[in-house]
Amino acid sequence: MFARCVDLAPGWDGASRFLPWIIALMVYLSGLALSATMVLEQIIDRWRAGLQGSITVVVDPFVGSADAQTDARVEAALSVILATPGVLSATPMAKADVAGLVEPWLGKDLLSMDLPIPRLIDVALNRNGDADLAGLAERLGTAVPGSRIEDHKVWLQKVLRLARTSELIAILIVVLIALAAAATVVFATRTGLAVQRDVIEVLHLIGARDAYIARQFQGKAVFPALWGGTIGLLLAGITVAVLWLLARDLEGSLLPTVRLHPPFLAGLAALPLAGAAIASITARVTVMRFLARML
Amino acid sequence: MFARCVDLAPGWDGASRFLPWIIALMVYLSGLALSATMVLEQIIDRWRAGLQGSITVVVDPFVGSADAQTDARVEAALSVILATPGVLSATPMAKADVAGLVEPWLGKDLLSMDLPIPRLIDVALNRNGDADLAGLAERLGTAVPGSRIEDHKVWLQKVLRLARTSELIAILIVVLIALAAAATVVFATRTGLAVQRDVIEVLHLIGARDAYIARQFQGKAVFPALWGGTIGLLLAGITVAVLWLLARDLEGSLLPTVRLHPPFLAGLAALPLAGAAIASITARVTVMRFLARML
Amino acid sequence: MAGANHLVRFENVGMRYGDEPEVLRDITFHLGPGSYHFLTGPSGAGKTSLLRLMYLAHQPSRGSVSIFNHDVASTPRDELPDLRRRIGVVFQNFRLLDHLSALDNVALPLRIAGARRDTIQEHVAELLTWVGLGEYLDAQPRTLSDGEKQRVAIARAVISRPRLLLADEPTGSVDGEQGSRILHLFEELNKIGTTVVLATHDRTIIERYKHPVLHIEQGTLSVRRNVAKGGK
Amino acid sequence: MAGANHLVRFENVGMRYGDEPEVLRDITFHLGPGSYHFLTGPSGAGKTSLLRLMYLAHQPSRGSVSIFNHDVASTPRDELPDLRRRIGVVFQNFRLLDHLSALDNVALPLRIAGARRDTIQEHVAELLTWVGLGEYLDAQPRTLSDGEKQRVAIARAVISRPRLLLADEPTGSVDGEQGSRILHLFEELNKIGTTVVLATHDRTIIERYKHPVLHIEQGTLSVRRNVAKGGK
Ligand SMILES: Nc1ncnc2c1ncn2[C@@H]1O[C@H](COP(=O)(O)OP(=O)(O)OP(=O)(O)O)[C@@H](O)[C@H]1O
Ligand SMILES: Nc1ncnc2c1ncn2[C@@H]1O[C@H](COP(=O)(O)OP(=O)(O)OP(=O)(O)O)[C@@H](O)[C@H]1O
Ligand SMILES: [Mg+2]
Ligand SMILES: [Mg+2]
Repeated sequence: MFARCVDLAPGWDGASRFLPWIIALMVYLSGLALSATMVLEQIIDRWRAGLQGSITVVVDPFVGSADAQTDARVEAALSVILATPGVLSATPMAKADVAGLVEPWLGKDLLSMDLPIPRLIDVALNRNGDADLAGLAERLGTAVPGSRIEDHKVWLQKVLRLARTSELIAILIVVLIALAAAATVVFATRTGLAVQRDVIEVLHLIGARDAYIARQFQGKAVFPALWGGTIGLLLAGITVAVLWLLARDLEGSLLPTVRLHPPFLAGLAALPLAGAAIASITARVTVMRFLARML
Repeated sequence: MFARCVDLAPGWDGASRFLPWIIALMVYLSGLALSATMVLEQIIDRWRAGLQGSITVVVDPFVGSADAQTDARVEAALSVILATPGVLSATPMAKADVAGLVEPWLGKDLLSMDLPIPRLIDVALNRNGDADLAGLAERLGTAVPGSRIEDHKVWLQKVLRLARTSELIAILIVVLIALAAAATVVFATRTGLAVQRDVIEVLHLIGARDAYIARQFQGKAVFPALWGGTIGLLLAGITVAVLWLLARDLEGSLLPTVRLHPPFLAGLAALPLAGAAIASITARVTVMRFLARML
Repeated sequence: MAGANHLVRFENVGMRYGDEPEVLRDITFHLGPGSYHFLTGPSGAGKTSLLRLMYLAHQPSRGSVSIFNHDVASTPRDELPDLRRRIGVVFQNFRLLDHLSALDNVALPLRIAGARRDTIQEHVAELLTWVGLGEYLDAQPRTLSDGEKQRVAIARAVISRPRLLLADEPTGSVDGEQGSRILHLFEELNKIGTTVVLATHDRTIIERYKHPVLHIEQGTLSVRRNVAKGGK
Repeated sequence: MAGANHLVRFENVGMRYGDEPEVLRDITFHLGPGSYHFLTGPSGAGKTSLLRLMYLAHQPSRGSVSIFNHDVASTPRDELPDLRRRIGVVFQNFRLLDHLSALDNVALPLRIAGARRDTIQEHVAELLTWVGLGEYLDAQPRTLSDGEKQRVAIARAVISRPRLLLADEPTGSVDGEQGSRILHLFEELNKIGTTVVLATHDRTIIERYKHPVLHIEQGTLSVRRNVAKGGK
């Protein structure tokens, strides 16, 4: 009957049995939020690639207008484009090149007739993909009527911005949840200890040293935090997997194949450890502070 | 010294002082998730409006081909389009109308030369905006080379689908958080009561009726749940407001002016009430169950 | 089964905690109204357990217990609180409610029975003053000495003038003079009709007051007339 | 200040709880090694409070307390545990750890002092058997009767052969025979050098053993030689 090893601190049962569940919940929510951030990050990366490089601005010739007039309008468009932040350079394409592009549609015969064909301007953008295309489109519309940006890139950029905002929000939420989780673990640990003040005091009066008592309670706090955290992480993993399958089913082309980057995995794995560390430190601080009030 | 009203149940101090904070946290997270769902819903609504109505399919004439050949290709495109789910009708535009559209670009002189001008097909979509445009584009590409859908609507639809998936995920998360919140409130309330079993038992032995005892503890559970919930809601409101301002700053045009619909507001306001109700019911059930085990 | 009008009647009662062996076996006795008994027996014999059966905190594992002519097993659950309100209990470990002041602790039985606030106030303060705690009306139990706690517990047990008073070692923590006052109070209550059962280890008490003794040993009960054997 | 080699020395000690008026005032006394004193006084006089000062649970509000020739106020905090390990305390309300078995409760002081497991095992079981709890080694405190709890508390206080034994009403919940055994144990410990202070209300104990009495009343302490006044 004496074989088992005796810990002096009570287990986390009764009032404090729910510490691991609280930690599980917090790790779960943090895991979800962290995953969301990671997915957003990768989507944004992929979309951004689509915006890198260049866009094309089209300047339509007016019917019956002279080449010179159109040239002037291309110049006007160029100055507007070059004044736009995020634009690296803008090169009007040679008429011959444009003709080559239009040929499949209009046919050689027509082209040779010296038709007024549209002028194209190749605009190189910086790598961030953050050039203000919407503003550019607007300014072009007023300054050079009959010019326009090739359409879908403007859209893509708007979407990208929204995704970026979402990512920012997701990161903020991760931070908020992390703070809330830390606060909850602190609360739950202290709550668990509140019931055990008498145990602490008796151990103290019997002659146990402060560090010894604190160690007992720390040990008892780490384990439930660890398994609570692990359960939370597993549940988060399952949830993310399910959501991901669902999302993939609904829409294949826009979502990139998400890769599990090692730093992200490390971050996730750290969640239960962080929970355990917070619980342990809280237990130590709480016990030590309580003891410090005694002789 | 006897003036104050005496409640028989202990206040939620000490071990259970943290019930309101847990509830605050849960209401906070639920509030965030609910708000996210609402914003997504409204964004989707707005984008969907852009997809309603019609799209235009362009069938380019091949150079030098006869009108009859082009007509055949238009017919082929029509059959592909009409076989697509979500398409209500497809009407080829009369050549004269197309000419009218192209006129500003090519000029009357050219048009009168009987050039092979592109044919346009007006496709009416159902109101949901869920027609499979990406699939259509693909099938058109193989069945009728040289035909295409006007570009940005396809994009818009992809984005819309992603937003829908996000909304689904957000709703799932709301449900998960709500469940977790309910579980936590139940846990926290039971934890609070665990410490007070002796009080319950003494009241019982002194001759208090079960319902009377339960009422005392219910009353004590409702109040902290209510104020915890209100604090959580306020914090959620502040967070959402800040995030919203941030998002608006970054990107004006894609986000609709979000309206606070009354049902949404009612849902938010119900969160603290739900927390209080759960706490109250849990307190009652816990006390009653504990009492039922006694003679 | 036999004659009516017993305040307490045990017939072949057995009692156990959980799955453990029986703590009490074949207990048969009855207490008439207005009687006064001591309850003795070595530590761990089952005195507290017997009292638990009497104040309806525990169900017998066999046999029948009747209190105030109500068979406990067959009384509907919602009638038990009424029986309990007619029983005053001094618990061995006091069982005061830590979050209530001494005054509110003592007022508890009156409040639960729905007494008027002003009568409560007056009676409670008076009784606490009588047991020597006039200065501690507003004290929290945790700031009281053990003897003071015990006196609060006694006041709570007698405040509602119970018909049956069960006291488990009620003078274990108080000094001799206070103990005498308390025992005197019990005598007075007994004279006006309260049935008293008082569990104690204190031989001087048993010898001073010549009440019959219920003695528990090895789980069985014997009733002894308490003839003076050299008491003071 | 005066002569060395006092186990306990109080000089003009005052004590209060929080901001309340002083419970003890101007307490001056000293206990030599191997002495045995009773501590008496009416309920609420401050017996437990005085013992709290001795077992280093509370700081005096004024005056100086020395234990084992260490002035408590000037002893570094990390040397106090060593002093405490040489003091055995029977708390008035037992203060057993509810999550540990009777055996583990008693083993606590040995374990904290780092004793070897097999010695612990043997000693503890032997002592518990001696106080009549051989069958309850693995029982949780909440399943014990009050008298049984008190005996566990006593076993815990004496297991490590303390130089100073402070017992607060150690026989309040046990029956006469057990009480005698316990008092006999204390006498034996005292004979081999343990200094004993025993707070009690029980006049028969004080009259049976002729040890000097520390009497507290109205917050002040007087030492009385306990001359036989008619004890058995
Ligand atoms: N924690 C506390 N806070 C405030 N006052 C206290 C506290 N503990 C005790 N007291 C007060 O101090 C006084 C002395 O208490 P103490 O427990 O020392 O008495 P005692 O002599 O041991 O009495 P008893 O014989 O009833 O055990 C009492 O009046 C009590 O109300
Ligand atoms: N809750 C419980 N669970 C299991 N066993 C219990 C419980 N309470 C008491 N016992 C056991 O029942 C027996 C009788 O206990 P009880 O408290 O009735 O004794 P008692 O006569 O009141 O003793 P004392 O004089 O020490 O108060 C004891 O051996 C005790 O260990
Ligand atoms: Mg008992
Ligand atoms: Mg005391």
